[in-house]
Amino acid sequence: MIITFDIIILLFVVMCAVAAITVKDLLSAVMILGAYSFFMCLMWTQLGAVDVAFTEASVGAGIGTILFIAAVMKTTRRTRD
Amino acid sequence: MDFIIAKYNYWIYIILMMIGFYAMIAKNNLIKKIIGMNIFQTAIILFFVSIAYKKGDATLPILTYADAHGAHAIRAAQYMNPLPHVLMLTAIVVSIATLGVALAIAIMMYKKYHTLEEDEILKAIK
Amino acid sequence: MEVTLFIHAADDAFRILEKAKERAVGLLDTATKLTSETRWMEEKKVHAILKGAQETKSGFQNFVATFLMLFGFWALLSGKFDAFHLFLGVVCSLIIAYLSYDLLFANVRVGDVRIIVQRFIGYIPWLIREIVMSNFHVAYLALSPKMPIDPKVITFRTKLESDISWVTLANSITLTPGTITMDIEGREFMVHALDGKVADDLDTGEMEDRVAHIFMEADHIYIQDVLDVSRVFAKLKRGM
Amino acid sequence: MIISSDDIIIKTIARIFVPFIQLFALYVIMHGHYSPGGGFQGGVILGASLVLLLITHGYEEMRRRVPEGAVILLGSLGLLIYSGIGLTCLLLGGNYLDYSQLSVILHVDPAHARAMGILGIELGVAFAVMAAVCSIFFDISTGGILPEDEK
Amino acid sequence: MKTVGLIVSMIVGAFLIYGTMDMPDWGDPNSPASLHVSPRYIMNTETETATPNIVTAVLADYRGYDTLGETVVIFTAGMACVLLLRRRNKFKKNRG
Amino acid sequence: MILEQAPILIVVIPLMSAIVTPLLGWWKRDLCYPWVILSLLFSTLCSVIVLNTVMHDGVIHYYLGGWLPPWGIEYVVDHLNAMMLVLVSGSSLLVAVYSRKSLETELPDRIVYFYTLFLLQVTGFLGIVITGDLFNLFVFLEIAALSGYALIATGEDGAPLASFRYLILGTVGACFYLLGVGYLYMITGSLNMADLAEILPGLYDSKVVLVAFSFFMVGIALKMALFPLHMWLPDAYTKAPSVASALIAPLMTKIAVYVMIRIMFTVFRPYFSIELLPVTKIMLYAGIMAIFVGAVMALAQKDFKRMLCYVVIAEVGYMVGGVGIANAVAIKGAILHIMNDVVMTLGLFAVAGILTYKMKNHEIVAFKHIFKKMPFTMAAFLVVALSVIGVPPTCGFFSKWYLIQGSVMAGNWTFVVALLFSSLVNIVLFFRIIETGYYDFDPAGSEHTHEENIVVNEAPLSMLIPTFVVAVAIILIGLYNQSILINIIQFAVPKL
Repeated sequence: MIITFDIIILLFVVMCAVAAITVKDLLSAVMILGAYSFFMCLMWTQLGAVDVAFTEASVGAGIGTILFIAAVMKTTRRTRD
Repeated sequence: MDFIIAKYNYWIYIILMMIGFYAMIAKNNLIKKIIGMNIFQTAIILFFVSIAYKKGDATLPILTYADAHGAHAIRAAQYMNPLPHVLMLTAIVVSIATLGVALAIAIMMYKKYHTLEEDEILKAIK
Repeated sequence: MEVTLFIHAADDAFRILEKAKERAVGLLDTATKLTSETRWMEEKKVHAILKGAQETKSGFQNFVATFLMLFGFWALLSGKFDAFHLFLGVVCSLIIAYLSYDLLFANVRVGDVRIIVQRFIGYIPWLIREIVMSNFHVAYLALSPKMPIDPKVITFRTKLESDISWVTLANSITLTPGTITMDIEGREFMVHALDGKVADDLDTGEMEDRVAHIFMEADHIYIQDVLDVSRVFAKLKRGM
Repeated sequence: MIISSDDIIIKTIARIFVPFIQLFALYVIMHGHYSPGGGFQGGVILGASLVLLLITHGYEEMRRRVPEGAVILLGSLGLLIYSGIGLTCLLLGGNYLDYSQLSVILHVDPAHARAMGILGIELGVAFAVMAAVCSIFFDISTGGILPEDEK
Repeated sequence: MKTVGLIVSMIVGAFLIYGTMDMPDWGDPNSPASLHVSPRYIMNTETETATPNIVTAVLADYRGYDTLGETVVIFTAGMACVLLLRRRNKFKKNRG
Repeated sequence: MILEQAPILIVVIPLMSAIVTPLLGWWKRDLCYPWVILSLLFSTLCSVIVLNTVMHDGVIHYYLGGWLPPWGIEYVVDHLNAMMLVLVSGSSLLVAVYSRKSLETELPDRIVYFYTLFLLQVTGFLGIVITGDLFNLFVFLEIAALSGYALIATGEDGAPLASFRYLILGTVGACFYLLGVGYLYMITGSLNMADLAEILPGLYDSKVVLVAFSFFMVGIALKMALFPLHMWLPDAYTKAPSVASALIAPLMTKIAVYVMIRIMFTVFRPYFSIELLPVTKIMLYAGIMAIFVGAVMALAQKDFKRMLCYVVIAEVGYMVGGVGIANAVAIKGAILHIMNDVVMTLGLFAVAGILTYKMKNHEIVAFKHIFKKMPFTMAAFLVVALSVIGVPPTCGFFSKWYLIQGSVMAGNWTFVVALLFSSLVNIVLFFRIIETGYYDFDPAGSEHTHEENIVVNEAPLSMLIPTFVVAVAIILIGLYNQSILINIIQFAVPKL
């Protein structure tokens, strides 16, 4: 039961990672990266690293995404790859 | 099969690391490179957290009330390994700091050359 | 037999009520005419009360209220009641209250908070009932083979006064299935509704009245009306 | 470029939630001993609350509350708290960051002196991290130049 | 660049997978990592630092110097952003 | 007390003064410069004290937080460490003295933050050098790297892109290093270098240890710009502001070499890194390639600073190749060359900074009549150049001598050829500058410039003095190299 949960989360993580680097719109890529961080944080809670998960939730999914969005808004959303 | 089941966390971390590494090297867009960097660092953190995990009756590395007040002896197998967690807290901070500096440099370049594509910037410099 | 009697009685009652209503309306009209000056004064007073809630209220009162609220929140979070942690809680709440005393109670009078919370709790069951009802309606719309949806955007002007009541109304509208608040500009609400029925439900203004009731905005006007009427009656009696 | 939002709903909700977010951040800092969390996470949440205020109410409001100079000052102050505690331990005769030496000042046993030392440095970390997060966000979202300075 | 990236990341991945073979099993409570240094943290945290959260105790006390370094890292990042981007007129008085 | 606490004070003084610098600059901007010098002076003093103690009493252990090693973080200062500490703090002190005028022309509005990051950079370097804990090393590596990226990105046109590439590759390097730490931790459960050295010999046949070692090596090779991984270096150091390149170029690569030596010979036993694996062979060939490529590329450059960058790459090849030969004499030469190279590269980039300051340009073509205009600067430059070429009284000769001696003893003639080739190329390189600057060689020159028109236009004293100190240091190290070898380096060479 727990193992299947793990595997599902890990699959989501990999999917998000692939999507984040292939999507051709930077804002979407950045949002997907936020989702990636969030799934990662779920994964770490599952592995018992609550402190790390808490930090990742506030840093990776929070501040990191905000910084990315600020940067994308400040620059441009378009990209060729 | 046993080989895969026993270590699937490590496999996934290797896949993630490869994705991030590929994006860092092969992508042309600066923000994409930074995204790859982030994925790469997160994958390493996943690796460390996987080291810390203990199967069995291990719980979070926070002492329960009974243990903290010496009700019974503490066994090491009872709690997760706290050291990798500590290291990874530091690594997360390092990753966010690197992210900040990288974005700042990217914005600097955008202000000057009005593009985020590496080859176009190279053309503009020459 | 009894039924006809009952219907007749009801008819009579209605007629009497109708007459009474006409009388009352007439009286009120006269009263309004008579006291138009007083009325204007009273309106100004009401406005002053509402504005006072926003501006002239003392910062210190706000500070204390924010502090108490935050300290309650701290106690809820912490769950440790030894002297050291309570002291920490007091210090932290003081700092935050000092930093943001003008944020939490920007538009609400501090003394009203208790009543507002009470009424808000009373509002929730009604909201839930409303949500469930419109859930069924939307489910019907979605499941019926013809899909009889008729999306439209309706705009209406609200009578609510403060931003917090606007937000409550907007969020209540959004929470109810079938309707979504798209924008608030000035006092114009732009709402997207799924079909005519939900739009009509919205137009009755019941939700708005209830929200106004929570934040005690209607109250002032209501009280003023009663006062007016009683004064008018007094004058009329003296005149008769 | 993130400008202040015109949406009344977001503004109001942010206004109401910011004090609670800040209190929660302080709670996380103070209770790092007993529950997950600590200076770093609390500092990030504190910084995030200020960032929330910034993106809903605009730079002017933000600068009125926390001027940019004060942000840098806070960052330095936080790190000074941290390294200052370390230096105090050193002056009291121990090694750098040996909090058990603080028991001389605090009049508690060494173990609790260490707990107090941990609390102190977490406060320092929180200040520094809050300041850094705010400062980085200021700079990245404006690109270093405020609209009114451009004129 | 794309093929180079693909090849390099494949090589690194293959090398890491090669390293995975000798790793202790995932979640093994008797792996070397959980037997050498960390048990002392788990057993002695309460008596030595009076802090039930072991991660906090290790972070701020046993390896407190790392945390100082970590804080300096983020301070460095803040200063770097200020150095690279900020061109604001500091002496203009804030309104309000 | 100062004596006992000196190891930590070396790092903490620049750290704390870096924290105070923005506050100080907020109050009065002119105070920053003396403040930086003062703190670096203290730091240098402490490191000299530490070196002295190490030379008399042997290795120093300092337990941070009072925790014993495998549990807490430990500072270990042995002879190699202590030498590096004095080098790093001393040369950064010189750069700090040198920095004032150059900064005022290049970055007039950002002096305060520049000095903050300058001090943080020095803190990072010192922290890397002094620590005895693998993860602590990573943290300080990141401090040094982040401040380095920022300092480089403030340079001229194109600097941000160079810095961004450096950031990407540097992060890859640091992450590989972190992965190596993770693998070692997983198999041993420890992070302390001495503790690891105790545990690891039993595990040398494990694949995990092999992977960890290779990731360490690749990560550090990225940081030190070893030949196939050197792409980021020339752009970054050419386009950085002259103060930043004078600080980073001499120190970053050498510190990476130091970390490499530390990992190869302290964390792992020489038995593992030399006999069990073909690492030293790979290193030797990478070093030889680096020397050839660096020399040839340096010949092709028209820009003075860029040429120096390729010289730096070639010099990295010297040290890595010296370690790769893996006998005592060659490693002695490599360690001596770390010392010499810090001083020489500092001298070269200091001269480059002065020329940039005066000429507003660092193309070689612009350096006409430079010997007449700046006689003292060019005198110092001559000394440094002679040392880079390897002329006897200067220090560059001796390290090359030991390297050649070592490779002859090992029977490796390719490395000898590479060293000699590089010396030859260096002669050509520096002669080209002397030719441009001294002889009035003007092929189109119908208009002969009158020598009276050329006025002596010497660099300001605050820049000249550090350059002269470097020149004197080069000669002194050359003259006293025997005593340095006997008193310090001899103990630093691992027992093979």
